[in-house]
Amino acid sequence: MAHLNKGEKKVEYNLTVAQHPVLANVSILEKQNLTISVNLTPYDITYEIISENLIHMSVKSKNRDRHVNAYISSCPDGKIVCIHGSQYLVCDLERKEKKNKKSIDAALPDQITPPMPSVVVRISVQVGDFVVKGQSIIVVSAMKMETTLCAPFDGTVVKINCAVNDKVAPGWILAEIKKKGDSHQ
Amino acid sequence: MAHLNKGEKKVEYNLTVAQHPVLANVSILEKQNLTISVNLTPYDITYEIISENLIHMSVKSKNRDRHVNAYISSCPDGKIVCIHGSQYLVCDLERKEKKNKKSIDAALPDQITPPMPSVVVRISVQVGDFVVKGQSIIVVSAMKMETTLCAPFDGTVVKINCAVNDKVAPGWILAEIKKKGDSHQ
Amino acid sequence: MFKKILIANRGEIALRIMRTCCEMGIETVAVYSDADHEALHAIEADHAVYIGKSDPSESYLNMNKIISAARESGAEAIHPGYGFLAENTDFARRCLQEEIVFIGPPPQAIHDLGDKTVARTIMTRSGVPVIPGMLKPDPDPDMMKREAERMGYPVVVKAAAGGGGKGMRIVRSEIEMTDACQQAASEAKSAFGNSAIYLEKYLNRPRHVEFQILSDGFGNVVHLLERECSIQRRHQKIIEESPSTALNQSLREEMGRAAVEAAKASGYVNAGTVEFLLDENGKFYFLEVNTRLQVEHPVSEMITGMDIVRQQIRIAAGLPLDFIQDDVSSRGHAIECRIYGEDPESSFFPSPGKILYHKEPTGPGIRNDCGVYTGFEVPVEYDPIISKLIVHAQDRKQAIARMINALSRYVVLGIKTTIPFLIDVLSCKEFKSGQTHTDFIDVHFKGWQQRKEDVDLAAIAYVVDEIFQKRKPRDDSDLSSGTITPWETLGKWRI
Amino acid sequence: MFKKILIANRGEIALRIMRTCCEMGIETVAVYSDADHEALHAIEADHAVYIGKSDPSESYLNMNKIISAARESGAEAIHPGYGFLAENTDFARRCLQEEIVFIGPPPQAIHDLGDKTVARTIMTRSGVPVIPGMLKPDPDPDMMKREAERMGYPVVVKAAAGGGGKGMRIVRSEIEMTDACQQAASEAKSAFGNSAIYLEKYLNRPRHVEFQILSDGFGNVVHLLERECSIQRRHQKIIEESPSTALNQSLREEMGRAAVEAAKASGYVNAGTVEFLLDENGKFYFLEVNTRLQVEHPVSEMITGMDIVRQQIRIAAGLPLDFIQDDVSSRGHAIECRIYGEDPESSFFPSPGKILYHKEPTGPGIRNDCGVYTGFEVPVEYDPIISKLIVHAQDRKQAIARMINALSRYVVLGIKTTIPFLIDVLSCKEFKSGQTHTDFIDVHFKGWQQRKEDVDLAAIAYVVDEIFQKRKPRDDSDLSSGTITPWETLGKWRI
Repeated sequence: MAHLNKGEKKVEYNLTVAQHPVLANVSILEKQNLTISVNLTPYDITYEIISENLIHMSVKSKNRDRHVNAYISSCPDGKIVCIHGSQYLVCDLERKEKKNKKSIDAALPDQITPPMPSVVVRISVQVGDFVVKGQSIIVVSAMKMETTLCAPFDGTVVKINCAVNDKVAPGWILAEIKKKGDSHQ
Repeated sequence: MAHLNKGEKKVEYNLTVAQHPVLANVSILEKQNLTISVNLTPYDITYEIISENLIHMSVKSKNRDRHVNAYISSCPDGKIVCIHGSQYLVCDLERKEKKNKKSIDAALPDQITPPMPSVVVRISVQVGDFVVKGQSIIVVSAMKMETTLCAPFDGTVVKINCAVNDKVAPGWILAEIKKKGDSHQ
Repeated sequence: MFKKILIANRGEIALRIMRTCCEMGIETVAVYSDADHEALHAIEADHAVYIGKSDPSESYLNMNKIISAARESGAEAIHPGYGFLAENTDFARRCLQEEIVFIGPPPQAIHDLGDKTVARTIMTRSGVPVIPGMLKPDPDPDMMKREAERMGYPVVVKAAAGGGGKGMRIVRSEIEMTDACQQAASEAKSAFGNSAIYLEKYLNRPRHVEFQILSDGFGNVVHLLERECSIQRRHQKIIEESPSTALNQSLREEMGRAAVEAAKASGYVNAGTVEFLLDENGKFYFLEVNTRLQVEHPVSEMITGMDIVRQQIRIAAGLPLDFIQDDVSSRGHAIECRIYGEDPESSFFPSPGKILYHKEPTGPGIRNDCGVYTGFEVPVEYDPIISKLIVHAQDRKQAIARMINALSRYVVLGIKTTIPFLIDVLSCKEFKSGQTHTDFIDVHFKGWQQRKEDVDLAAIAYVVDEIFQKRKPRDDSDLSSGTITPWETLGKWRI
Repeated sequence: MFKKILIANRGEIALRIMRTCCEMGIETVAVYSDADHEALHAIEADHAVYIGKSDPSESYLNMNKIISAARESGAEAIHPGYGFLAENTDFARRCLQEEIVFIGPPPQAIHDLGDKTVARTIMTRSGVPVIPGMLKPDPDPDMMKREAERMGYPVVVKAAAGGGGKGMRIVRSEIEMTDACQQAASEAKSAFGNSAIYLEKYLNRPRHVEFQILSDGFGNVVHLLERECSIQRRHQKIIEESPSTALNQSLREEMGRAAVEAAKASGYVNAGTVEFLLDENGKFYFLEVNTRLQVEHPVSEMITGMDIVRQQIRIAAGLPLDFIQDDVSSRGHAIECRIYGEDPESSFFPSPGKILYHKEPTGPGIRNDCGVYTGFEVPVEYDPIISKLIVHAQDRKQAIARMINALSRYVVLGIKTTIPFLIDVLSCKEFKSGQTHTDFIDVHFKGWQQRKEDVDLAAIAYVVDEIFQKRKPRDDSDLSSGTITPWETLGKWRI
């Protein structure tokens, strides 16, 4: 989120780019000219907004002077930026924090959830089984491909929330495993 | 402009399509299904809005059942519709009327105006000259091509509003001609 | 010639077939499922028939629905494309009964060649060299273990009805055998409706070289030269090219003759592909015949100047080939890259979802056979192919440069694709020197991660966009409903 | 080889040249005027230098600015494209002085061949047949009338420095002569900076057949076969194809030899085009040499498999040709259609303005060399070419079908284009039978109007869009400011 100090025309962004933390300090100089320091590396930028999805930029740093075509689209987590064929997810951390407070906690490491809408093909374990890290727990099928969901660590299967042929979606917890360490606590 | 009689879900449009007058009577039947009678020819239509600029339609008439991809964009005078490589300007007459009242009267047949921004290259006549229909009045140059603006009818040149090397634009009246008939009234 | 053809497929291949039909003055009938109401193949065809729910078994794999659609629309012939019903003997037979022309080989050829073990027997009989292995399928893991012991590990478990790498597992030691058999059989069952599996000796670092053949049913069989398809991920081709860097003229002719022999021995008619493995000593082995149009057929079209789909339709209409082997020659070098909606950083896991922005490369020597557009929702139910990007240039070096540039200018936002991965493969020195083997990706690109050199530029672009772009207000609800973006799933995914 | 090339041009040809540079690993420098801040060539180049106001004389025709841009950016060579400075002797000479390589022929060849009357003298001396006419230019209309009397009407007034149909008028009787001379001289002056004009006999219904040549400066001159370019509007080509339907193999060889002879006689180096008129009896006459890359060069690239821009750069870098005449062969049939931003219903009057929507056709055998995009404002100051659409197929019939389909799928909204006109030309029986002469459009398509068969469908589409499309509110101010849509101008236009 931007901290705009009026008069100075400076903005600060706290981003992640492809999961790398990036601190961007922006000074808007004049029409279509600005400087941005990215993790302390300064860049001098002029740009043209070519379309809703394309920004053409001239980016000068100490060593290089580059012309860059950046293709951009908004997505729920931030923006996708594509440069030279590579895609980067760019998130504004402050915006993300706000959003996360509203949504349910997502990343629970002791649960098994499918990566995409799929159908359960096989369940290789039963409640109470002790499993080792990497062991096959559930096999799902999507887009004509079978995927094995494996145990993320050693532990005990405490719950199975699906049956063979169930249609399941990301975020659904198909199986829960109590971590080995946890069970001794 | 639409005359919407609520309850019946009927709409009437008074259009021109590539300058042909078209009366379209629309009945909206249910989701994505409607009938439109175009100058009394009835059509049964289902459609998918594919994007902001593309509508895919299935159009049934007495004799034919066609799949049509219509590409559409708004323009100041109405909408441009492209079907099978041909473009049609479609205008809503009532909307146009409203607009015209606001704008200055445009189509004056006794005036000479360039078709696009151009530069005056030659003026072939003087005020007071009698000219015959088709005679060269003014030559303008644009996009590397010279165009001769000719007299639309026999008459007398009453005014010349430009000089050689002037940059001129559509709507500018470069020369005015008093029609032969008019001058005798 | 036919007046109307039904295309029993979807996506890029349905569109590619339509292009040729359209040029031949043949009307096209598309079929589409719930997921494909707004799919390009459904909106670009002359007619389109809705055939059911998104699940393939309820639509694209449902013979009754396809046949009814053909009846209803008055189509005289059906082109099955690849996948779905393309190599289904029952479907070809059903078409025959219904007196609808199936644009493909006769049912018997599909049946014989579809069973890899039968195919191996036919080839052995005709003197075409085959890979050592079992001549009959067997469901018993213990039997498999004994066979593997006899051949020596590593071995490959294969679906007898297989193709496209589905139902296939490499087994390097006895303890992997039971799991591998189970998985292969299960995958084979769901992909081909047939769980039969068998074993073959696993060749070390082979190349995959295949020959496109055309047979007209009047005894004329020609081949359209080779395609080198060694670059594979998950046993599925991802880069194909022609000519192969591994073949000299005499080996090319020898393999071409074997391919024609294989087609003749199996009573083949229409277009097909005879696949070989080529070992490090230049010895080649029959692998299988694909009894359909291949994804990679454009590579052969570019170098020979022929339209293979047109040939398929002509042959199906009962016309003899109007050229002979000597008329076939190669010009320049062609490469195809498959643009998949997959995440190459995560074992090429499918990445369906809405395409927020799509820009195809164009220009000299570039062909893109594409099935999507900006705003299209790539369905989760089907193969994740977005397009086939093909280049043609004067030689291999120029073709590689052309492909790298075309890939760099291909923009797909909203889902992950193979594009950045393909750029890195084409740019590496091993690919440039032509050292392509079927283990290429495992050896050179295991655990590949996208280069992060443009992180700063991406941050800058974000900032400029954030401050200066006047975009219409973001409609988050639209984006998140039903759409999984790769980043939503990544955090939770383990395989 | 060069490390960096400046491209002294804009639009589709600048982009086409960039593609090859990029594939050769050569950095590109674009130049752009005020009107082209957001032009594709400026944003796709590795570097871009602003060179001045929109008026060509202040930017793309301004030698000092181009030379400074090259200096400033460190470019070692300049590719002039076509038009602008491409055939300007002074510019080629200036490059020589500045020790920047001019990618084109030597100044003397440009000078000699640029003066049509000098060129005619050179050809006559070398035994290349020329059209009867004057060997020296003359500004006096009365002198012209006497010459015309001697040759017999009709005659053609031509700019000595001409090309591309500019400064050219057909004169059918004496009373038209004075006006024609005045107009031709004036157009020639503004287009080429040289008002000299001369007369040639006007041939009845000739075909325009030209040969692409390459000469390396080491005495190796080859031709890349012919292009038939008879379909012209306003004496400018609009459809080109190869092979020509008018040539048999012996005539092709004879004309090819004459083209090579013409290149040798004029001391030509680099790529060029020798144009001939071919009369109804199969007799051919030298017309002129275009000392540059032609708009229609892709037609030859498609049938020969060569990259002509690459050859140009190689030759300019001092490399000899790496092939001989016997290595050149033709495969299939190629057609190019020029997509102009012009109104074909109104004498092809330019139709600049904002492109509201732009969708290029893609697929097998389709190449589009394009310089615009959705949202781009086609400037009023320059040639109205939007793109060159080229198809390549196995034979002429297939190529025509492919082109018609590609044109039908090419959508440009916001400006008028030649697309619907081109579809009708390619669909007519005279074109299909190959009866193409330079008067083709005047004879068969005079006063052409777009077919109105889909009026009902257009009305229906309007209504559906009006009722159901959720488009962002129309921003009329944006659309009308500075943009002339064809419909704003049509009502007021008379010519």
